[in-house]
Amino acid sequence: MSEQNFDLVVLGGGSGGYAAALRAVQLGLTVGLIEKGKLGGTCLHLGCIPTKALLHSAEVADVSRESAKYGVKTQFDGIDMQAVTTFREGIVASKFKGLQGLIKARGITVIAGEGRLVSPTTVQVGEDTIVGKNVVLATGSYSRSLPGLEIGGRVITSETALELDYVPRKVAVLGGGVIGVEFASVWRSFGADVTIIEALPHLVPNEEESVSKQLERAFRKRGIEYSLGIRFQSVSQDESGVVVTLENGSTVEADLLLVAVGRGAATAGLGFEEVGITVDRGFVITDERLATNIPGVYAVGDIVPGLQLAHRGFQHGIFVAEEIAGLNPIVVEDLNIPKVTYCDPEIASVGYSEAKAAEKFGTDKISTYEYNLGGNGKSSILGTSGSIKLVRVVDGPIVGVHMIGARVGELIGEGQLVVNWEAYPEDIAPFLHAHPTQNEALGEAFLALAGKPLHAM
Amino acid sequence: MSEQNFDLVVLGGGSGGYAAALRAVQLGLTVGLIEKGKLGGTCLHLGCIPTKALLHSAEVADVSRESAKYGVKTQFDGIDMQAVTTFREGIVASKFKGLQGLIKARGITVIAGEGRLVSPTTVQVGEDTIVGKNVVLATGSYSRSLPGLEIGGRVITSETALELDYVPRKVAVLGGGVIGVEFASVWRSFGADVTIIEALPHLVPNEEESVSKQLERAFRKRGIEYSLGIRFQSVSQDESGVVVTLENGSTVEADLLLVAVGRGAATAGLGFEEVGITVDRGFVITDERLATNIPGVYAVGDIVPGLQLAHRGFQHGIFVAEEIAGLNPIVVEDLNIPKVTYCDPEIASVGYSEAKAAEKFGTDKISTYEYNLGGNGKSSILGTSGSIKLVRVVDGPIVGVHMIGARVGELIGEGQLVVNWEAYPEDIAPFLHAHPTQNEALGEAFLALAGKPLHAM
Amino acid sequence: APEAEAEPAASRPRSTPPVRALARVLGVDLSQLTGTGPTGLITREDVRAQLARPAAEE
Ligand SMILES: Cc1cc2nc3c(=O)[nH]c(=O)nc-3n(C[C@H](O)[C@H](O)[C@H](O)COP(=O)(O)OP(=O)(O)OC[C@H]3O[C@@H](n4cnc5c(N)ncnc54)[C@H](O)[C@@H]3O)c2cc1C
Ligand SMILES: Cc1cc2nc3c(=O)[nH]c(=O)nc-3n(C[C@H](O)[C@H](O)[C@H](O)COP(=O)(O)OP(=O)(O)OC[C@H]3O[C@@H](n4cnc5c(N)ncnc54)[C@H](O)[C@@H]3O)c2cc1C
Repeated sequence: MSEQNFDLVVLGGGSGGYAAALRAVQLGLTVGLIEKGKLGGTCLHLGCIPTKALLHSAEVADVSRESAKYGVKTQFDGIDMQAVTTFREGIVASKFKGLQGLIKARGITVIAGEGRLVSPTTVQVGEDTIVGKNVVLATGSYSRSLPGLEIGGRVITSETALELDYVPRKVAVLGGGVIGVEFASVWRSFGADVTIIEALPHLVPNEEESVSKQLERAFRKRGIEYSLGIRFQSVSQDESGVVVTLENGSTVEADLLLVAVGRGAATAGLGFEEVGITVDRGFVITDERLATNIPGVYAVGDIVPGLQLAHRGFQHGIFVAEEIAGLNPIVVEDLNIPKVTYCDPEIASVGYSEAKAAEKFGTDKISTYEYNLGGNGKSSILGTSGSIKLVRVVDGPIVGVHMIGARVGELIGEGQLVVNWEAYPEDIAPFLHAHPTQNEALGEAFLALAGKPLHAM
Repeated sequence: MSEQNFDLVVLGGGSGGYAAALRAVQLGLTVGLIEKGKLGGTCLHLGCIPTKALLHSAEVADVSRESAKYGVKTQFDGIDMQAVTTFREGIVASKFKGLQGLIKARGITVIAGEGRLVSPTTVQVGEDTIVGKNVVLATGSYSRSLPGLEIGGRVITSETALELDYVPRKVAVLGGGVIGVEFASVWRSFGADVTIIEALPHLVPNEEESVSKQLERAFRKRGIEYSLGIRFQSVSQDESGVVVTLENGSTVEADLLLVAVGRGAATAGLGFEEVGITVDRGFVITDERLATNIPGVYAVGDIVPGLQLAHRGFQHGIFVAEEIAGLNPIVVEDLNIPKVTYCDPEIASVGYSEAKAAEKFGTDKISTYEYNLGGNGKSSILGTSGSIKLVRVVDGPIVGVHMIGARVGELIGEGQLVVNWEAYPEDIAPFLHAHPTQNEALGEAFLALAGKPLHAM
Repeated sequence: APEAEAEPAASRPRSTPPVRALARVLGVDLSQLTGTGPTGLITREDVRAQLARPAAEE
């Protein structure tokens, strides 16, 4: 039984928590970082990193399969899941090692164990009391299910999906959001039959509608099936597989059902409510500066309602550390945070969709332009189709960038600066983008929106 | 024999010329575009596009070869050059068709034939006289050789290299600039032995020195040999191959010698000097607004001394059309134009190198930061190494971005805006880049340069 | 522990990069302007307004 005192105590060592800790020590604060599992949290161990390793194996499989088209003679002999796993685990292990080293080198005190908030300044970890002048809650999220839908056996979440040691013959995926379409894409590339079940009318329903439609077309071409606009009713399983029944009575049979219907906040039983913190359906409610209703207690990352993304967690963490240090950092709204979905084709966006911009600024106060990647040399070379859609305020800034196509995730940094800096297409037009890149397609779209398309009408 | 009159006459239908024509008609001018070969010029038919198609076939070969590492079982059975050629030609043909359609749809009059400037306003094409209120010279460039080094047989330029219908066993490449390293990279991926001969102390000598060094290391690992700092002396050839002798007496034997020592301006015998235009070693001399010494005559693209890049040609073309239309466009210096070298690993840069920045601003007035891609999750997943180096003025803007690593060419658009807008790292720091992308590495570098590294010390 | 640093933002012209770039092109000196944007940021409109101001005021 001991008591340790810090300027800042961070509960949870995932993207949000460790970013807060790293920035806080940089600013001269002493930090205690409490983690019950592994530093790096969901993103490093069960999320971003391992899924992107799988997606790269999937890309390699597709490239190998289609190599003849490029004049490369290869014979594709299937997937070696054991090697896929070795690759995935190797990537995670090396990043984990790097992160542990960094956290140590920066002088953060890591406290291993499950913490419970017992007062606005105190976290109890087993016998130990950890006291901070400020406390940051960063306990992250877990895979949710639907009422009455029990996880187990052949009904799995992303955690189990990641670690499968075989390629299923046929998978049903419940949920056509980011996690659902990413796994669907991987499995399809690995040779499985896949059916996605999405209750809303479109795949990736949080994206621009034209992007959703293009993804649906691309998935159909890839042989990924989907059911849209009809809700899940029930699932049964036996030794041979699962049968999913939808509300219209139709059924989907498969080896497995992946449940990817969203993530809840991991806050139950951690004492937040008891200390008086406002919690809504598990999520911690904060103001736009990430302060909870209890002075000195902040929340970051997936437990704060909104986008659940690692770099939002990083941003939150850095923000809160700077806020506590009195640096008065600027607020970045969720809307202006870039989103990437790493399926094939890839999706990336930042800012307003056309519909939301019309709502905000008025239909006649915005204009849009959609550049077809068919006009982009590098995209043709890569054999991808897709588009870049921009939304601007008439005679005003670019407020939305929406892309779909192989590798477009790498272009979103430029979109992010443009939207956050409220640039006008005319500001960008003088700077012709490098030829022949996919990046150039973004340049062409800006040129067109500035009224001077180059390689387009 | 006829006379045709236009607001603008453009001599040469490559990147620079057709961009000028396209922008000029957009601005309401009538345009006659004279082209002796194929619209699209070097870039489309013999440069950017076909080389990048080859480089993609090369990438596919490398991916297939190394697929086991990612858990994909493939057998690599070599290169089918006929299929490579079909792919390359197909890409060029489809882009060519698109460009022809665009030029027609925009209402540009294309005049087929070789033009000769006969007065400041007149170009003679065979029997026809083409008169313009303004004239833009855009006749492009050709592969140069060295004094005494004759092209022919086994001594080839990029034009022949592009169209080879077999993979050579061993190639010598004279010149370690962009074109040399790109072909070296392709051939190596196709299985050839390659030796690059560069007279300067480094490969890609126009890039940041640390980037050159990393390329040299990466090429060595790939088994690409090179000789640096020793000049070419002579070459002999017979039925079995070539023998290249360097000034220090050492020799390189190969099947072929690719001469890639730069490109001269294609202006000889076109009447420019006779009309009084200042020409220096073939290049047309202009002021920074691309005006020649003869009023009403402009030059764009590769014939204007400086970077020889397609998007510089586009930019020149657009600039001149706007200048003629009285729009007073802004000048973009060559230094602020992005450069991409598409070998593996890829190289991309914009702005000042560290050395040039030190010269311009003073050694103690700049600071630099180099982010190792080893710290970047997506780069690790792709299996690439490399770095991103930034140069800033102390308490001032970012003036240089220098990258090496797989796919970094796609990141240069962000670098380009940052450098051209003179952004400070502090302007960018609040906007955390999407995780896990390579783009994020650029974000990390900006964060570090702003004094707040996240995943780095 | 490392020293708590103040953001070097103080030395940075108080506007976004594209607006600063626009000001450079138009020849508007940002140091002469008071920003009307969030937290005093100089906006594009501030730059244009300065440009529209009659020369007599300068
Ligand atoms: C399959 C999948 C793929 C994803 N892909 C991406 C992607 O590509 N890009 C992206 O940006 N985001 C992605 N995400 C989302 C991303 O993982 C999360 O947004 C991010 O991890 C949130 O960070 P966090 O710090 O809020 O929470 P977490 O990363 O969940 O971290 C919370 C940490 O707190 C610890 N903890 C919880 N309770 C306690 C306690 N009581 N005491 C001590 N420690 C505790 C946990 O062990 C955990 O380590 C993905 C998520 C999943 C599931
Ligand atoms: C192998 C190689 C790879 C390259 N890769 C890239 C790359 O990846 N990215 C990049 O940015 N740049 C690249 N370049 C450079 C790029 O091709 C040139 O910068 C670009 O083509 C220059 O455009 P231009 O309009 O000045 O000249 P050109 O494209 O050479 O066009 C000139 C045109 O004028 C015509 N012409 C010439 N004389 C006459 C006449 N008297 N009458 C009528 N017509 C005439 C020619 O037929 C030609 O069509 C590459 C070049 C090569 C050789």
